[in-house]
Amino acid sequence: MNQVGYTIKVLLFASLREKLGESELYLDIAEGDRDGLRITDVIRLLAVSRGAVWDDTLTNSKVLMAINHTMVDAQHSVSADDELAFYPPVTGG
Amino acid sequence: MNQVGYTIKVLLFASLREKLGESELYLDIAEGDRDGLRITDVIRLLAVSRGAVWDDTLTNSKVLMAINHTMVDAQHSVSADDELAFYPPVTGG
Amino acid sequence: MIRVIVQKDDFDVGIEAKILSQQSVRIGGMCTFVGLVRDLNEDDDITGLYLEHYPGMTEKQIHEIIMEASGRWQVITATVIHRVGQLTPGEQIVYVGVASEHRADAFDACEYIIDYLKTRATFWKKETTTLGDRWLETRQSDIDTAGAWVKKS
Amino acid sequence: MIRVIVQKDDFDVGIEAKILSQQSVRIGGMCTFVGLVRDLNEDDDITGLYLEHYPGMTEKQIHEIIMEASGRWQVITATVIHRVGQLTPGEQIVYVGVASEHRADAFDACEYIIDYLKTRATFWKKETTTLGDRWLETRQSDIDTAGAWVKKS
Repeated sequence: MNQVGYTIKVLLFASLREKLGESELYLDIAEGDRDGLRITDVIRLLAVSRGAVWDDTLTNSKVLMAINHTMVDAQHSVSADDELAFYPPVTGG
Repeated sequence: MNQVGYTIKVLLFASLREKLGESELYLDIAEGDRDGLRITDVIRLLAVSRGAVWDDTLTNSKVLMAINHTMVDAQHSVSADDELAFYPPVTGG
Repeated sequence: MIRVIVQKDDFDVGIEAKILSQQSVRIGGMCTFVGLVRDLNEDDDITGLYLEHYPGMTEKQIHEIIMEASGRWQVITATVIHRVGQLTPGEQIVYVGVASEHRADAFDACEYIIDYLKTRATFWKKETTTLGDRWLETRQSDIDTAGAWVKKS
Repeated sequence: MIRVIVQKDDFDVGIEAKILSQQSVRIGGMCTFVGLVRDLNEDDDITGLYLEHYPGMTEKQIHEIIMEASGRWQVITATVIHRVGQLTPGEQIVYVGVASEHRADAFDACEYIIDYLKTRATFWKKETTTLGDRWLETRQSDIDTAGAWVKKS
């Protein structure tokens, strides 16, 4: 049976948010893309729907990633209802 | 000519003050004692006028000394109008 | 007790010190650090500083940093407050307060927390200067400072 | 600006932080330490602490300690307040605040000042305990801590 609804929440922060013009979006993952889905795949899907600038920006080696508030690398797997965040190096304190 | 008035101000702090029962006193130095006067001599003079407990207490190796707000050792010379303080190791902060 | 707060409003270090110190009669010392907006950063005239964070993740990271510090030193209470939004030069940005039985633990834990907060917690600063806005880059000196704690361990 | 105050009255760390931070727009960080009367010292129940000092000499010594710290680290402003007289558990005893451009200087100078203040400034503490009064002895750990700064130099 099909899993009904397979959505990833994507967040963008700081300079990435400004460059890509979005802060929060929900990406529906088609059934054929769900198996073994990784962050690199999500970036590719974002580029397909929104333009190559997303791929160019998010594959920069300085971009950091978190899934459900835990830092991960681009090879990390992504599941339904995950919150995936992209952000530049931090500068707080 | 005689120097008229040759007085040392002596201060005692904390446990020394309590043990010797005085916090501040003025010691007149006789003319014959003025030359080359050192703190050790002042302690001897205090013991003569006030009792041997002064010598016993102030020659303890833990007792610290200051002349005019600067720490010195017992061999330091003492001049008229000097403020000589005896005190135990410090425990502030 | 651990308190982690991310807020737009300013904080009162007097009130925070009272909250920190009144948790336990065992507390012998409190070390606090307050970071302020300077106006001499990299020689441009800073007119303001905008701070953004990742709600939820930032607080979790600060908790983790405090727990790490508590594992290395004796920490009775700790508070971190970090402001977000628009700030002007001279304003307070961040408060780190640690209370312990002994002062060396309070100093080390407090410095550890601010050092790691600067390199690991998801905050981003944008400077408004007379030359225009710019997102700040992580300072290499901050990365080196935080890394030095690993060598000390 | 250097402020050295010995007083019977309590102090307000909120007011002190404002005085420290408002001296210069170059200030990027403030590190403060507050020492409190504990009630677990050496296992007796402390009912109070009486503090005595040597007026004139004490203030001069604290000035010297701050000047030494200012020679080793970048110190923009520094405040030391030390209370004397009768105190009860939980009360504040001492405040050390240092403001600098960079946080590492503020931390190091603040810790240096409190470490040396404990071993060099003419203050004496008498504890009132349930077993009677006693003048405290200098802690060897405090002497060792202050001595460690010589090795670091």
